[in-house]
Amino acid sequence: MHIMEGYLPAKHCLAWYTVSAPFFAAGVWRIRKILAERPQARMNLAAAGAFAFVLSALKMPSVTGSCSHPTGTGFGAVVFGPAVMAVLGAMVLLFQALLLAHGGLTTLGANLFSMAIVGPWVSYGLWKLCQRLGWSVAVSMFLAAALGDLATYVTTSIQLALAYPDPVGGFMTAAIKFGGIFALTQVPLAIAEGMLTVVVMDALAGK
Amino acid sequence: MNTILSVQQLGHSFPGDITALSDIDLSIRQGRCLALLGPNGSGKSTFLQHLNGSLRPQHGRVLLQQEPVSYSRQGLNRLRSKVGLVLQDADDQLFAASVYEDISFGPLNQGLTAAETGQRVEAAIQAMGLAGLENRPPHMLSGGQKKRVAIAGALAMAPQVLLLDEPTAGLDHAGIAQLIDILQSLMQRGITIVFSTHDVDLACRLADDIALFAAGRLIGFGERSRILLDQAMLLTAGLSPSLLLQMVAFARQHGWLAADAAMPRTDREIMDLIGKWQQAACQPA
Amino acid sequence: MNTILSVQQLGHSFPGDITALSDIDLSIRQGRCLALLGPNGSGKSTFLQHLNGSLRPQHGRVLLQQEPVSYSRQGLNRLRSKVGLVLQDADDQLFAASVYEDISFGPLNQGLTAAETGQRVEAAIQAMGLAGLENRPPHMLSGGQKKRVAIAGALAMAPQVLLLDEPTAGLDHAGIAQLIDILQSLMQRGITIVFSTHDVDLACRLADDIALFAAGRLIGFGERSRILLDQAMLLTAGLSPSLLLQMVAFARQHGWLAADAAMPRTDREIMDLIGKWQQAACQPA
Amino acid sequence: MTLSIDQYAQLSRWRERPVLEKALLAIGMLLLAISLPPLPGAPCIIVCVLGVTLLDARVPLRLWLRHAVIPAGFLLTAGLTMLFDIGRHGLSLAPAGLSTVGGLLLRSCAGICCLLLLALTTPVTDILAGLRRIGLPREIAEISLLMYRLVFLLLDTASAMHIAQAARLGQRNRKQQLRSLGLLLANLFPRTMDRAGRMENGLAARGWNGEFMVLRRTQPLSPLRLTWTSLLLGSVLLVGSLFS
Repeated sequence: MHIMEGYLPAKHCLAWYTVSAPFFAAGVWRIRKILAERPQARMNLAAAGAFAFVLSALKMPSVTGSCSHPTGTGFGAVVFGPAVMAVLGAMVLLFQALLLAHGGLTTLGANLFSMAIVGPWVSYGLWKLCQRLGWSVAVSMFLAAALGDLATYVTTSIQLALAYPDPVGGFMTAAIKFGGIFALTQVPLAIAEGMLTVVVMDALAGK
Repeated sequence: MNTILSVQQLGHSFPGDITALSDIDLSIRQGRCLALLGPNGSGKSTFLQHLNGSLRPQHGRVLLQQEPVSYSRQGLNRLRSKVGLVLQDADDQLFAASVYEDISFGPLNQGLTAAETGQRVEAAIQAMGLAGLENRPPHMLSGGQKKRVAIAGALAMAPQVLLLDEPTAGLDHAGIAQLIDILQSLMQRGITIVFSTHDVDLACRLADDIALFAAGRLIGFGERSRILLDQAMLLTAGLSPSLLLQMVAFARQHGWLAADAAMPRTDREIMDLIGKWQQAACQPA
Repeated sequence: MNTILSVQQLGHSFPGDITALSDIDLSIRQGRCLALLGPNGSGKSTFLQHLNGSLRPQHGRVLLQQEPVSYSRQGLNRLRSKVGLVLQDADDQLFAASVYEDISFGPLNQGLTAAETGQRVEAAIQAMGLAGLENRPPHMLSGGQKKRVAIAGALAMAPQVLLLDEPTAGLDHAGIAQLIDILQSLMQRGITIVFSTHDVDLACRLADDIALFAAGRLIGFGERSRILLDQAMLLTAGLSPSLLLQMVAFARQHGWLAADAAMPRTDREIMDLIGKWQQAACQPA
Repeated sequence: MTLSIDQYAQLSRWRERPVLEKALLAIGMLLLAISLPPLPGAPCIIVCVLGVTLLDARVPLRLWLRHAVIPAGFLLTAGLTMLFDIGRHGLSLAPAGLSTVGGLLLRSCAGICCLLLLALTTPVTDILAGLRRIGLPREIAEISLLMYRLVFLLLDTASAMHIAQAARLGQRNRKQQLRSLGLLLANLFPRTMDRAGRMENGLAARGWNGEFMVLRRTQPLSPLRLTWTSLLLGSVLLVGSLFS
C-alpha cells in the first residue's frame, strides 16, 4: 500500500525525496558500473523491473480486499541486490502512479524510501543473516520476504505519523495508531507474501 | 442430439478496443465437433473464453445443459469441470516441474484422491502418446509435445467439452497431422470439441459444424459443407476458399461430384476424385 | 548472377540441445528469393541467425560478397547494414514508444543524420502501408501490423538482403496475402530475400530457389520445381506435398502440363489448368 | 490484459501536445495542491483541473471515476485512523481530527485530479523523454523504456497463464490461489528473462550498440497555451494564499 497522491504536505514530500536521493544515486552508480562491463545487462534489468511491476499489478489472495498485491521486495532484494532495487523500485513506483493511479508523484520519495530502500535492505540483511546461521533456504526466504514487507508498512506508518502527529499524544500516539491499523491489515499480507516468495523460489529451483 | 452448451444474445466489449462480441446466439450439440472459423481479431478467442467462464458476459448469458451458468466460485468450478480449455500457446499453461505433475494439477484441484488422480493422469498420458516423457520438465519439450501435454492436462479432468484456441498454431505438417489424429480419437470417445481457427482446411478436415465469425458477429452457422461451400459468405468473413474447397466446388459444378454426396475432407479424397474422373474422361463416350 | 552471401561447411551445436547444424554449404544469389524449407527443429532459424552474424559459426564460415565475415564490432555492423533480419515474433524486435520512433532506430544506428533517417522512415512507412499508425505504440497494433513494422524497421536500413524467420507465423489468410504482396514488391526492387518456413505452399508461391533442411542438414538445394516435385525428398524431410503440388504432379503425369512448362505457383493457376483441361476433355476426340 | 490508463493516454486528444505544456499544468497544480492550505486552494484546483480534464482533454467522466476511486481504500484506512482516538475509554472520536481529515480529503482529491490529468493525456514514454531532458540519467531512461515495452508483453502472458490456471480450477480456495500465483510467477520469471534475451538478439540485428537512439517528432510549444496555463496557475496561487 503506497501513500496516495496529495496526502503528504510539501515539506514532507521534499524531505523524503532528499532522504531517498543518495540511495537512488548509489543505485544509478551501481547500474552504470554493471552496464560498463555488460551493456546487454540493460535488457535484464529492464526485464527485472517489468517483472516487478507486473507482480504489483497482480492481486494476491488475502483477507483485506483489492488493495493487496505482492511487493516483490524480498524476492528482488535477494535476486538483484538492494542497491539496484532502489532504482528499479523508483521506476516501478513511477509506472504504478502513471499507469495504475496507485501511489503518487509527490509522494514518490516517501514511497521509494519505504518500499525500495527500507524493505529491500531489511530483506537482504535478514537473508544474509539467516544464511550465515545456516537456516534453510525456505525459512530464510520466508523471513526475508515477510519481514521486509512488514518493515515497509512500519516505515509507512512512521512517515504518516511524522506528517500527521496526534493532536493530543503527538508523534508516538499517531505512530502506534497508524502502525496498529497497518499491522492489522498488513500482517496477513506479509505472511502471504512470505509464503508466495517461498513457492516461487521453490518452483524456480525445480526448473 | 442434446445441447450441452449454448449462448444467448452474448455481447462483450473491451474499453477502447475494437475486438468485441455482439448479439451471439449459438447452441453446441453434444458429441459434435464445432469449428469457430474467422480471421484474426474476429472474436473467436473471446467467445471461447466465455464458454468456460474465463470471461463473464456483459450482455446475454451462457447456459450449461440448459441451465444458466452461475458465476459463483462453485458454479464456475462446476462449469470448468465439464468444459476444459486449451490455450493457443502451450507455454502459458504448463507450470509444474514435470509432465506428470503438470497433468495432475487439474484432477487434484477437482478434489480427487491421489489414487484416482494417478489413474486419470496415466490414462491422459496414454491417450496423448506421452509415455516416456512423464518426468521431463515441460520447457524441454518440442512445440507439438507441449501442445499434447496441455491437452492431457485438460483431458485428465474428464471434461465433456474440450475447447481449443487455435490448436495448430505454430505446429508444422507432422505436428498438425498428429494433433488431428488425437482430436479425432477424442471425438470417437464422445467428447464434444469446440476449436477456433482461421484455417479453412482445418475446419473442413475436423469439424461437423462451423460457426463463421467476422468482426465480433456470428455471420453463419451450420453443417460443414453448407458454410464452406458458400464462397460469398467466406469472402464476407475475410477468408477465402482453399484449393480443396475450390476443387470441391468445381467438381460439383461439372458433375464429378453429386450434389448429395459427402463433401471430401482431405487432400487424398479430392485427389482420388480427380483420378477417377481422369480415367472416366479417357473412356470413349 | 552474383553470389551475395554464402556459407561454407557451416556447423553449430548447442549444449544439451538436439537442434544443430552440420556441414552446410550454400550460396545465395543476388536478387533471388530463397526459401529455407523444413519441419520445426530442422535448423532453419539457427541457419538464418548465422547469415546476419547473430550467431557465430562453430565450424566453417560465412562469406559476404566472397569475403569472410569479420566478427569485430565493425565487421558485424557492416554485415548487418547489408543483411537485415526479421524475427518470427515481431514483439522480439519492436521496443520503441511508437511506430515512427521504432523504424528510425536502425538508420540512426548506421550513423545517418536525422534528415536522412526521416526520409528512410517515411519511405519504409509508405512501402509497408503503415501510414496513419506512426504514433501508435507497438502493443496497440495487430499481429499483421507488428510484422509490417518489424519489416519496415529492417527495410529502413536499406539492406541488400532481407532475412525473414517464419514470416507468416500467426497471420491469417488476409495477413498472409498482404505479406506476400509486400515481399514480391521488395523482390521487384532487387532486394534478395531469404525466408524460413515449414509451409510448402508458401515456398512454392514466393521462392525462386529452395533449400531443404532436415535435422540440421541441408538435404536438397535447387530451383523451386526441382525440389518441390521431388516427393521422396519432401517426405525424407518430414514434409509432404500440398494439394497444389499433388495436382501439379498429377497434371504432369497425365500430360495436362508439359514437362518443360513453368510450374504453377498459385491456386488460381492450377484451377485455370484444370478448367482448360475440363473443356478440352469435353470436346470430341 | 491492457492498462486502460495507457490506452486512453495513447489515444488522447492531447496526445500530440508537448509534454512540457501538459506537465506545467498538471504538476504545477499538483505542487500548489500540496503547498497551499486546503481551503480554498484545493477546491479551486479541483474545479480548474477537473474542468480542463473533462471539457478540454475530453476524458470521459466514467473512465475518470473508475481510476479516481482506486486510492479510496488508502484514504479510508488512513483517514479513519486519524478520526479516532484510542484512550483509556477505548475508541472515541478525536475532537480535532475532523477538520484535519476534511482538509486532507480535499487536498488528496486535488492531488488525484492533477495526477489523472497527466496520466490520462500523456503516455509514460513521453514523460520518460521529458525526465531525460531534465537530467534523468540516460541509462535509467533507456531501461525504463524497455521496461514499459516489456510490461505489456508480460501482462498478456500473465493473464493467459491466469486463465489457464483458472480453467483447471487453480483458484479453488485461498491456499490453492496462493500456490497458483506462486507457480505463475515462477513460470513468468524465466520467460521474462528469455524474452529479454530474444529482444537483445532482435535489437542487435538492427545494429544496437548499447544506446537507444530514435527520431522523435515533437510539436512546437504553443506560447498561447503556455500563457494561459501560467495565468491559471498564478490565479490559483493568488486565491489560495490570499483567502486562506
